[in-house]
Amino acid sequence: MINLIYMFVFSLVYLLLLALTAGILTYVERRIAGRMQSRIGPNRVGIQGILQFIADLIKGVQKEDIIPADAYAFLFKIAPYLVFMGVFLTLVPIPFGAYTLMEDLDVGIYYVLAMASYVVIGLMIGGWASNNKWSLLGGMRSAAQKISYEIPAALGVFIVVIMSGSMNFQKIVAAQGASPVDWFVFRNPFTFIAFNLFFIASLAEGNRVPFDIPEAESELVSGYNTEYSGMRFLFFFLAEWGNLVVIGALVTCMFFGGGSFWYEWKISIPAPGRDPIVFEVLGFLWFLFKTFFFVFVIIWIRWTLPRLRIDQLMDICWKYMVPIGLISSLGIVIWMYFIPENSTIDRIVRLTLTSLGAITVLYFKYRVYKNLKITKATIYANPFV
Amino acid sequence: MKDAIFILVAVFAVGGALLTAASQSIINAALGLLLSLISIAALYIFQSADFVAISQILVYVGGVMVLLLFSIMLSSGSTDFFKNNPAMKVFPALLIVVVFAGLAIYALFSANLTFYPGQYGPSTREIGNLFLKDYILVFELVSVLIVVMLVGAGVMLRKELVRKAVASDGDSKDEKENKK
Amino acid sequence: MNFALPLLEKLKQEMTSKTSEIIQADSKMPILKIEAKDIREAVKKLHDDPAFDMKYLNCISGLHLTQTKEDGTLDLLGFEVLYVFSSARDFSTIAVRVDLPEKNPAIDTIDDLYGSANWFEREVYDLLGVNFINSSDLRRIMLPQDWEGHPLRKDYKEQASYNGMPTTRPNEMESIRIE
Amino acid sequence: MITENDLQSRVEITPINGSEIEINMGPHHPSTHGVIRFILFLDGEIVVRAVADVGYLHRSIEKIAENLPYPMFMPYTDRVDYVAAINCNLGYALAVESLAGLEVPERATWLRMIGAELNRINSHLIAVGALAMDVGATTPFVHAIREREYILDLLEILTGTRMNNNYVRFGGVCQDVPEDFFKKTEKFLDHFVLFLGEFNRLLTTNKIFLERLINVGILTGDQALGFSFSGPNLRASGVGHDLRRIDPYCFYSDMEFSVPVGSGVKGTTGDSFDRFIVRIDEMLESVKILRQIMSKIKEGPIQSKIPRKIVLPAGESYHRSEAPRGELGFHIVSDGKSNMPYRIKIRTGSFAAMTSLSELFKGMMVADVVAYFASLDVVAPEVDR
Repeated sequence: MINLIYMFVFSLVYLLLLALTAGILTYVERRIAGRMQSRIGPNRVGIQGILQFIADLIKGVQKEDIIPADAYAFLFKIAPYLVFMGVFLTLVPIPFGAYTLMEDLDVGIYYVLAMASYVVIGLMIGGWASNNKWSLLGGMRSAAQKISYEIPAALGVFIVVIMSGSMNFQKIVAAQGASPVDWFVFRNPFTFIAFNLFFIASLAEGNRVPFDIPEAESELVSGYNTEYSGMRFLFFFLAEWGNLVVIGALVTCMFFGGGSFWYEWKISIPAPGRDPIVFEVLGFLWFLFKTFFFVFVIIWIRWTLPRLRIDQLMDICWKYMVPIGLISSLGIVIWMYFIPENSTIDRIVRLTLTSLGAITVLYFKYRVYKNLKITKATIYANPFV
Repeated sequence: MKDAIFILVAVFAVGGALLTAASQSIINAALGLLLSLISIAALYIFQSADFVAISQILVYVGGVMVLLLFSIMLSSGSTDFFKNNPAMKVFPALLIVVVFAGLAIYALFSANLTFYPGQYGPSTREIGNLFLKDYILVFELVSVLIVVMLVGAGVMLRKELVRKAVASDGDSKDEKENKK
Repeated sequence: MNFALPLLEKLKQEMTSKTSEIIQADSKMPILKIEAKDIREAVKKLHDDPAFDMKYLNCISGLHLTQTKEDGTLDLLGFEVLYVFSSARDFSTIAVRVDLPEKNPAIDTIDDLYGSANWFEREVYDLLGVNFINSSDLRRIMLPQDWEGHPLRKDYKEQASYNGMPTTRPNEMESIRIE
Repeated sequence: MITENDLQSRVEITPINGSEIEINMGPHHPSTHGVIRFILFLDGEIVVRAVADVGYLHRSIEKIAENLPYPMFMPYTDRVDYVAAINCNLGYALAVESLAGLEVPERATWLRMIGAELNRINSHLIAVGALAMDVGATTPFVHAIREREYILDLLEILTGTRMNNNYVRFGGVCQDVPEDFFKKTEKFLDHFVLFLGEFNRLLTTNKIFLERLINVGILTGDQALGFSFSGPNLRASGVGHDLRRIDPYCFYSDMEFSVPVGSGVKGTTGDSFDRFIVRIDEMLESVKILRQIMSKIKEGPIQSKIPRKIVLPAGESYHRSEAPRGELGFHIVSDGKSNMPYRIKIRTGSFAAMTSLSELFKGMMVADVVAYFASLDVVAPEVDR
């Protein structure tokens, strides 16, 4: 009984945290978008507009909850909750620290994939029950897209599972290390491919640009949430931004070493003689930093790229990502058979890949500065200028 | 407490199945099926079969149900929410119920079932071992079946496309050019 | 303006019926005035004859010909439809004018020759009520399908209400006017 | 009077067979840029048939013109194309002046050209920005709007208003400019060329953007001529039709500028990408023209003497000029007695561009419909007038 109450309280805290994070992310996204588009963004409510999301929440609650006359009311009502529930449930096995997690599921990644596929039903029901053709098209596009992109995502996950020998998140994190050389993303070429597959497929599953065709506002008005208003609409949005956190956290866990922040210290195996609580907190913060870095990357992509057409979207999935994923999942098996971990070749490959990554980042920085020089633009790194 | 949850889940599973069978509206029937499938996944967890439970959600909820809903929602009749089911016949239905109930009862009593009440342990590794050691042939046969299914679906779709292209030769050319 | 008088004269000579005449010859825009029954022949010649090569339809315009009598009433004289074509080669332009009677104004369509002619014709039909015979799709374009009358006619009287909605509204300034 | 029974309408709007979905894109839809409506019959995502419907913004400007003296109609021409108001003013003024034989002072003509070219850049910025937004990239649109803001500031100095300028008068312009206007314009042009390079790099090197536009909505030169296209849309199909060249007005015959023509840089000549790139090139040509004007403009009067009551000689004339959206023709008929026009018919580029839609939409996907329509740069009030 106590256990049950503990579970209940813990999930309530998680729920509130997720809602809060999603809310703040709406603000952050608008600030970043504003900076990218030479405007300011919300800066009126609270210090630098930080409380804007609360104002939006209050406004959303006050709005009339419109249910279209010919809609299937029951399904129309429950659809946003189904979607939000699906996104929230994906958070369950994600380890924000060695102990900061809801449930250390043995089938962690598998569970996350299952929940992601479950969200589709909510979107489809929402689109269909609105009795609006734009919504219906949006819902159907969403379903087609998500089902397709589950395969490359699963192939990316598959490679990680083979590398770490487990579907448990803690063990996946433990199989990596704190330094970039130990991360799965730079471990060998196939895991690097797996990272790209998974990240791109996650963008598609999260309906983010350039894969936001289910709610393409210039084509489908607003897609599956066209008819929603007020609080139900906010639930769709909370789910979308909550999904950002989930994507960031998954990528961090699976490819970027999770919360292991100290070299030779791995998240689930605290070294003896060190205060576990301090390390727990530091690891948690380090995890959050990485997560929000990827959230930032996703937002950045959203405000930069145009949107794909649906046949191009399917082409990318079935003609490129799935074959590449299949080949690399074969490749990883061969690699692991012939090149044992920590052998010389393995170390050389790791170091090369890591330095290639570093060079890419530096080159990118150089290009940014070059372009800034050409256009004589001024850069404000601080978004609160 | 656990018993209470178990009973709740079981009621949901049976209720969903009943809703599927008795509902006059096809969309409600599908939703009943959804409820039933999710509840059965929960029942698997009670049996400490987490891998099977997640597979149930991934395959049946995320795959089969989505396809089912897809076809229901895109077919024209589904806009009539409360349409009578004209295919409902009593005697065939009874026959099917009797046959399947007999099979289920037979399976229940002939199988050597072990219960793990309240005991939770990872089962993924065991399932993997079983698949790749004892039941490798069955496993491979199933994968061959799936490949055949995929190829068959592709061939059928291709036939349909070819038929369409022949029916409207001029139009399809324009379409292709525009798409390119 | 490069409205080409020589081309107009050439067209006039090549027409089978000799009733056509060039008006406004000394102005910046000479116009060939032809009869309604000759329009398809003329336009076909303009479109297909390589000497003209008028593949570009600039505009189809129309107007209601009237004359105000001394007592203020209108004398309705019929309709005019003006076609402006350009050559696809050197973009020299010519204008062709057709006069139509007041009762049942009708003219052959040219929308099988020019892709855009249909919309231009629909506009003339909608606003002036000129019928284009054999048109592929002659519907109203600007106004609702059940609108009565054609607004650019000089004798047009707006219908008092449309589908129960009054077409005029009371002048709100009148109510607060200080005498 | 013709009754509805006399009509031979062969286009059927309502009946559809079972597998088609009929959707209404518009009159209120994010991608129609105003109130234009397409009725699309979809087979899945592919358009089987399409009917374009206009008239939602019909204000009967042509009827209004018949009841106003010539000068009083000038503000209405602003509203024909609100994005490029001075071009419309200029077209109307030129038409009336050529009929009435009015003289225009040299400086006034230069000022008119400055206004027209600034407005052309303004209009093309909106066009390419909206095109980018309709294929899903929000940021380029906002950047384009930012640059347009500078132009609007310049236009404010020049004309006193930001939009709907009502700048041109018969025989001149309404006001002279302060001397620092030219310095500011020079400065803006220097900045604008750099900006255009950046904008171009953001879009034309973007694979997704290219994929969305290349080989979408291909119109050969003959087709474009048949649909009465004009302006950038016609030039993109490879026809070098520019009224500033073939039928020069103002001092355009003295200007050195090239007419950018679509050549299928990335795909086929006359696709949507050509329409995009022709507009970009044309902005650069406008910058060239503006620089030349700035070097040639001299002090002088800005308004010639015109009669108090303008009465045109009896007769009719069709005068055309090159507006940003193509040929802007004024068919003016005068009865030779009244100071009001007997009839004014305005021929606009957008109206002609609309004629191609029903034909071209066939076989496109919904996303292509949006991209193709945006690449035509149609402005709703110009279609309906």
